[in-house]
Amino acid sequence: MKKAIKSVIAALLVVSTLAGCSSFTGTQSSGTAAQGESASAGSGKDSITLYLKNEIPTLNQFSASDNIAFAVLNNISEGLYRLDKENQPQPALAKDVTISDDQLTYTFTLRDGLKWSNGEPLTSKDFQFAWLRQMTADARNNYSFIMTDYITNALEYSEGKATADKVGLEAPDDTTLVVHLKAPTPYFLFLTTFVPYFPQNEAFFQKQGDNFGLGKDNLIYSGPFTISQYDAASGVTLVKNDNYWDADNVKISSAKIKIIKEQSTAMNLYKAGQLDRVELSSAEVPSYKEDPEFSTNTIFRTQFLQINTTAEGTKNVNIRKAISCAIDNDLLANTILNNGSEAAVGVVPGTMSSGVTGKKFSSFQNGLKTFDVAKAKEYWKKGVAELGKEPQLSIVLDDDTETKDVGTFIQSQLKDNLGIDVTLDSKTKEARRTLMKSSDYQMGVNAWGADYDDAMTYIQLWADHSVINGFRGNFIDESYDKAISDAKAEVDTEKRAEILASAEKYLISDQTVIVPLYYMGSAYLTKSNVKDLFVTHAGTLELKHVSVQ
Amino acid sequence: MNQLLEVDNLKINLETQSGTVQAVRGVSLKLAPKQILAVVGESGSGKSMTVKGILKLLPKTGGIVGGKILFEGKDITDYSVKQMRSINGSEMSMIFQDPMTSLNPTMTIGKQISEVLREHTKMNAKQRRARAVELLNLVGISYPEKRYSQYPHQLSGGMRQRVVIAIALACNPKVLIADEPTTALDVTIQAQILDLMRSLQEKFGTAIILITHNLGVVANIAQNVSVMYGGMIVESGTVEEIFYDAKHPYTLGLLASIPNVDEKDKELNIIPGTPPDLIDPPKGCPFSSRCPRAMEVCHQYAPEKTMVSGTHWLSCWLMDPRADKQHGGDRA
Amino acid sequence: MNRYILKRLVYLAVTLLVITTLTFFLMHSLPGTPFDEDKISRLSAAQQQQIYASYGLDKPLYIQFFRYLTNMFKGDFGTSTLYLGMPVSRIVLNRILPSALIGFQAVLFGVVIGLVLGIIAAYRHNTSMDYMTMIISVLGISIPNFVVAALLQYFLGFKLGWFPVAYWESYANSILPSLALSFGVIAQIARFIRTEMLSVLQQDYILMAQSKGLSPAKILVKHALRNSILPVVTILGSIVVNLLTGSLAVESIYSVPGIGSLFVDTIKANDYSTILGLTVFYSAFYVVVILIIDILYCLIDPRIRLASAKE
Amino acid sequence: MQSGPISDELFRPSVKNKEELEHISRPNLTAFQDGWLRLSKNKGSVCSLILLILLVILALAGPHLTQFTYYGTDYNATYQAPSMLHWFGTDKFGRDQWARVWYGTRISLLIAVVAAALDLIVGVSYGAVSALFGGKVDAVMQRFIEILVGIPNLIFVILLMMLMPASVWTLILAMSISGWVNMARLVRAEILKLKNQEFVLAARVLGTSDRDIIRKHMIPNTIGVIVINTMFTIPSAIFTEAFLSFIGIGLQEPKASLGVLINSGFQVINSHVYLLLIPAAVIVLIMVCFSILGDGMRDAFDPRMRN
Repeated sequence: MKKAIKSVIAALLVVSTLAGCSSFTGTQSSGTAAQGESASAGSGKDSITLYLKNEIPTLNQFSASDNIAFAVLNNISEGLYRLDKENQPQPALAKDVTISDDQLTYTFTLRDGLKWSNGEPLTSKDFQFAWLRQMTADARNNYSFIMTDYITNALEYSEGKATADKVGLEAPDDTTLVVHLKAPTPYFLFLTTFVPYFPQNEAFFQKQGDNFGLGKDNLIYSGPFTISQYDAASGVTLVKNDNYWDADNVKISSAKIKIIKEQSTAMNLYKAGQLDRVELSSAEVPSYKEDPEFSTNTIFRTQFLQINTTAEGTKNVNIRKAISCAIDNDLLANTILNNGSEAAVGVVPGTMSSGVTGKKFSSFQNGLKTFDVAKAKEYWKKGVAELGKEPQLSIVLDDDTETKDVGTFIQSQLKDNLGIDVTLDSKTKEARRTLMKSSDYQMGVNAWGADYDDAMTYIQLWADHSVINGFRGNFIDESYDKAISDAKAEVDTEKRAEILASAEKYLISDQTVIVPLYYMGSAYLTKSNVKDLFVTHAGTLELKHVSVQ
Repeated sequence: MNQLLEVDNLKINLETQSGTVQAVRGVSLKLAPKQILAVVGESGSGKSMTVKGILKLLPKTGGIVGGKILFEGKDITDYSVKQMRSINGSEMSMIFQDPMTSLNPTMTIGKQISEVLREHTKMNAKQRRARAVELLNLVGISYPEKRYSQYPHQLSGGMRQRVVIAIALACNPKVLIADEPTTALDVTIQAQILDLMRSLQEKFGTAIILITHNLGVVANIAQNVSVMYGGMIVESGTVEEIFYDAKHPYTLGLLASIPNVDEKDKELNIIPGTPPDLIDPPKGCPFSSRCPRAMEVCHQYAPEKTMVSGTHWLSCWLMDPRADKQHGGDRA
Repeated sequence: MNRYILKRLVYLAVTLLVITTLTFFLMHSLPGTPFDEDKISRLSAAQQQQIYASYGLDKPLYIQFFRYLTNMFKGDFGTSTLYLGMPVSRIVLNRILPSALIGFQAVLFGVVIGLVLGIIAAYRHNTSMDYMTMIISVLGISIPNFVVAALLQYFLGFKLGWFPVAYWESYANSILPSLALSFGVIAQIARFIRTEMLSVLQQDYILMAQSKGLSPAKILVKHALRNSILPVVTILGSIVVNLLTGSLAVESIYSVPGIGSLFVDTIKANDYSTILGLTVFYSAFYVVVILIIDILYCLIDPRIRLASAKE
Repeated sequence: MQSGPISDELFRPSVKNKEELEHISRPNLTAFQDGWLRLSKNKGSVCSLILLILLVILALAGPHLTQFTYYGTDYNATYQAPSMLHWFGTDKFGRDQWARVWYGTRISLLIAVVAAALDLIVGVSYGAVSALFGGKVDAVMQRFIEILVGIPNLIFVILLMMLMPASVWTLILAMSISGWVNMARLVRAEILKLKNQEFVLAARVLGTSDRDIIRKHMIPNTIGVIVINTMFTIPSAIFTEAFLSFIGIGLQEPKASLGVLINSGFQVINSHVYLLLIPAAVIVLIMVCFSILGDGMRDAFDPRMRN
C-alpha cells in the first residue's frame, strides 16, 4: 500500500522533472540569454526585445493571415519590394522593374547572387512556385484573391479550369519574373511587399512536406533575419541572416519577440528594462503623453459599424443616417480609445495613397461621416414616421475588450443623442461572423485591414457580389458596382481617385451602409536608444533598419 | 490499607455555551491494589468526568478546580498532559464505553495494540507483534494472527471490546478504568466481557474502577461500590453493605429498579424525575427534588457525611437524628 | 483490487469514447466555421468550395466523425486550424508541460502548507493561530488569483527582483505562477482539514489514543490525520485537474506558454481538431485522476474497500 | 458546609408530586431552535449576518442613493478618483462607480446564491442517491459525472449563450451544468464512509425507508462538508461568472457584476487602482462574511459539533 503511494509520488516527480526540463524555451541558451537581456536592458548593444500580444499562429507563409504572423515573416523573408519608413515600396529582392505602357505587364529583375539561408541560390522560379501555390486552396491563408484578382488566368487556375502554364506568370531566366495583369493596378508594387507574394524554395518546401514551417529548422529564410528559437506560445528569437543580400545594413545581431498578453506584465517588464517597447492602454496614455519615449502610430485598419440594409428597422435609410449622425467619432477616439487611434470620416483612411503622386486620398474625400445631433434627431423622426413605429435596435460585436468598449460607447451615444435603448450582443468572433454571414443582424461592429495601400482595398468590398453577402449589409447597388468597375478600368489616376471618392461618399453619406468609426492606432513607449523601429501602415513590424545606440 | 489511588474532594468544571457546569462537586474515592471498585450512577452524574479527570483526558473546556489525586502516594493532581503520558497506558489505562467508536477505523488491530507497547516498552517490532498476538489470545480472540492485520470494522462489537481490553492490559497497568465497558453490548456478550475482566483481574491483580449505571452488573464483580448522583458520591461501601444495607433513598431506588427475573408481572420500578441541572446546582441535597422521603431541610442544606461502618458511609439528612423523630422509623 | 482497476480502465475507455462523440457533435453545433468567413466571402464560390473540401467539411457530419475516429485510433488527432498545419498532439504536448509543472508545484505547495495550517488550526481550535488560518483561508478563496498573481509579480518580481517578472526561460520562471496558484489551494485544503479534523478530534478513538499515553503529535498524525483526509482527497481531484490543465489568467500574466489560453482560444476559433484532442487528453487525465482518487480512498479508509469490492 | 443552625422545623417531609418531577428543568427546544440559539450566541456569526444584510441592503438601495445611474455616461468625467460627487470615482465612460459597484454586488449575489442553491440541491441529492444505492446505479452515475466533467465546460456555455438570450439566468444555467459535480462527489464520499456505520445499518434493519435514512441520518452527518463546500461554491460562482465575462461571454454592457468590475479594474491596475480595489474589497467582504457565517452555522447545526 505504501509502496503504491510511493511509486505514484515518484512517477509524479519524474513527470514534473520532464515537464520542467523540456518545456523551458530559454534552456538551451539560458546563460547567454540572460546576458543578452541585460545588454538590451541597460547599455544597449545590438539586440532588442519586443513582444506580440497574441500567439504566433503559424510561420508558414501559405497559412499566415494575420499581423502577428506577418510581424515575424516580414523579417525572416522578403518580397520583390519592401516598404520603407514612409510606407513606400523600395526594391528588395528585385533590383528593378519595367512596367509596360498599358500598365498590364510588369517585368521584375532580381538582384544578382541572391541566396537562401541554406546557401542555395534564390531565383525567379522560387517566386513562380510560391505565387502559383498561393493562388490555390492549398494556401490555407485564404488569401488566393490577392493573386487571382490581378494576375491573368489566375482565377481559372485556382478553380482548376486552367493549367499553370496559362497563368500570366513567367520566369524566362533565373533573375527575371514577368507578370501579366488583368487590369491596370497602380498599387501592384505595394502588393509585392505583402507576405503572400514572398518567394519559396520548392525543393526545400517539398522535402519538409507537412512539417514545413512548424519549427525553426523547417523554415528557409530569405529576409534580414533567421530564427534561432521558436515556440508559438512564448515567442521567437531572430538572429541576423548572413546570407541576406543587404546584411551589411542590418545593424542588430538579434531580436527577441516574446508573447505577452497582459498589459500590466508588459509594463512591468518595460520598466524593469526587459522590453524595449511597450504598448500603452488608453488609461495610461495621459500620464506618459509628455514622455520623450512616447509615440503613436495608426495603421490601415478601419473599424466600422456595418448596417444591414435589409433588416427590420435598419432597412430605412433615414434610420441609418440618424444612427450615423448621432455618433461622435472624435469623442470615441480621443476619450475612450485614446491610444493614437484616429476618428474616422470615411472607410478609407485619409492617409492612404490616392494613386496620384503627391496626393493622399484625403484630398479627394469630402462630405462623409459627420456628427450632428440635431440632424440625427431629424432623420430619426423621419425614419420612424416612414416605418410607422420606433424600431428596436441591437448591435452584434466581438467579445474582446476594445470592441466591447466601442459597443458601450455607441450604445451610450444613441441613448444620449437619440434617446433610444440599443441592445448589445457580444459574441465570439466566429459566432458574430455567422450571424453577419446569414444576415441575422441589424448592426455589427466589423473591421477591415488594408492589404495594400490603395482605396480600392476598401471600396470594392461593397461591390463584390459573387455571393450574397451579409457581411456587407446585403448592399447591392448597380450604380455603385458600375463606379467600381469604371475605376478599375480607368487609367487616369486622378479620375480614378475621384470615382472612388464619390463611391465612398455614396456608400457612407447617401446610403449610410456603414458608419466608419476609427482608424486603429497604438500608443507606445520605446526606449530612447532604439532607433528606426516602426510598424508599416499595413500593421507589419519592420526590424531591418533597427539600431540600438 | 495502603491505597493505590486516592481521590480526595475532586471538583471539575466544564465550560459550555450555556454556562459553567459543575460536573464533579467534591468526589472522594479510594482504590486499594487488586481491588475492584464500582462507581454507579445514571448518565450525567459525573462518573465519567471523574475518571477522565484522573487520567487528564478532560475536554479542553474542562478542568480540575479543586481536590487532590494521589497515585501510589504521588500527588498527580497538577500533572500536565505531558507528565501524565508516562502513566497513561502503562500504569493506568482505560476502557471506553463504545467499542464501535473507540478503535481507530483506519488502523489495523495489531498496530493499535503494538502502538501502546512501542510508547511504553523497549520491545522491538518483532517482540511487539508477538506480545500483541499473545494479548489477543489472552482476551479470547480466535485466530489472533489473522486478526492482527484486520481492521476494526471486520470485527464484531464484542470482539472489538476484547481488543480494547487487550490494548488496556498491554503494559500490565496497575489501575484499569472501565467506563461502562458493557453498556453498548448485547446482554450475552456483556456477561462474557465481565467474566473476562474478572478472570484477567484474578490473573494479573490489576485494580479496576468499573463505571456503570447498572447496579446489577456490580454484584458479581466488585468488592466496593460508590454511588454517584449530581456530581457527588451519595453512598459508598462494600458490595454487601450496598446491596443488603443501603440507606440512601437513591441507592434504594437503584436497587429497586434492577429487573427481577422472579417477579415477571411486576411493573418495572423507575425513579421519577430527571437529574439536577449542574450549571445551577441545588443548594441542598442533589437528589432532594426526586427523593420520595425528602424534607424541607434537604432542599436547603447539603447533608453531611455519615459513617455507618468503617467502610460504609452516606450523605443524607435521613441519617440525622432529627429526621428519625419525624418519620418515626418507618423503614422496613 | 487489480480486477477492480482493470474494470475501471474498461469503463474509462468507454467514457472517453462517449466524451469524444459528444464533444465532436457539440463542437460542430457551435456557430461558425474554423475560417475567417469575412475574408472567405471575398473568394469566388468555387474557391470557397475548395476550401471546405480541403478540410473535409463538405462531407456529412457522420462521415467526418467516423473519419476522425478512425484517425484517432491510429493515433492521429489531426492538425489545428488555428495554429495552421500544426499537429494537434504536438500542440497539446508542448502546451501541457508548462501548465503541468506550475500546476504540480502549486498543488504541492498548497497541500503541504494547507495541511499544516489546517491541522494547527484544528488542534489549536479557537486560538489566534486558528483565526489566522481562517483569515488566510478566507482571503485565499475570495481574492481572485489573477490579483494575487499581479501583486506577486509587482512586488516579488519587479520591485524586489527576487524572481523573474515573466517569460518561460528557466525553472525560476515557474515559481511565482506556482505560488499564485497555490494560494487558493492552501485555502481550500486548510479549511477542509480543519473542519474534518475538528470532528475527528471529538471521536472516542482520539480519547483512547490519549489514554494510551501517546504524544499529541502522534495522535494528530497517526490517528486524526488519516481519518480527516478523505474529503481533502475528494476535493484534491478537481484541484489537480483544474491546475494541471492550466489557469488562463495566471498563465497570461506570467507569459507562461500553457494550456489555459489554448482551451479558450481554440473553442472560440472553432478549431475542431485541437478541441477534440484537448478534450480527449483532458478527460483521460480527469478519469485517471478520479481512478487514482478512488484507489486512494480505499487505501486511506479500509471500510470503503469493501463497498467498492462489492460492486 | 452548613450555615447557621438548622431548625427542627425543616425536617418535615417535602416531597414533590409526580407531575412536578416529570417537569424538565430546561426548556425543550427543537433542533432548529436549538441551532438558532447557538448561532445567535456566536458573535462572529452575528456580525457577519448583520454585515451581509447590510451588503444586501446596499446592493438593493445603493444605486439609488446617488444621483447617477449605473449606466449613465459622462465623457467629461472619465477616470475620476473618488470624490464627494462620485463616492467611488468613475470609470472609462465616466459612469458612477458607486452605482455600478452596488448594482454589480446585486447581480453577483444573485448569481452566487442561485448557483450555489442549484449546486446544493442537485449535488447533494445526486451524491446521496449515488452512494446509497451503490452498485450499478453508483457506477452509472459516476460515469455520467465523468462524461459531464470530461467535456469542456466552455463548449456548453458558448452553446447555451447562443441558444438562449443573453441574460443572468442563462449565465447561471450555463454555470450550473457541471458546477454541482464537486458537491456530488463530496457528499458521495462522506456517505460511503457513513453507510456502513452501525447507526445506519441499525436504521436499515429497523425498516427505515431510504428517504428517511438520507434525511435523518446521512444529511445531518454530512452537513459540515456540505456547508463548507457551499461556502466555496459561492465565491467560485462569482469567479466563474467573472471568468466568463473576462473571455467575453456573459453579461452584456452596461450591466455589471463584481467580476466584470474587477476584470475591467485589473486592466487599469497601473493607473487607476481604485477601480480594482473597491469591487475587490466588496467581494472579499462578502466572502469573509459567508465563511464566518458558514462556520458558525456548521458549529451550530452539526450534531457532532455539540459538546
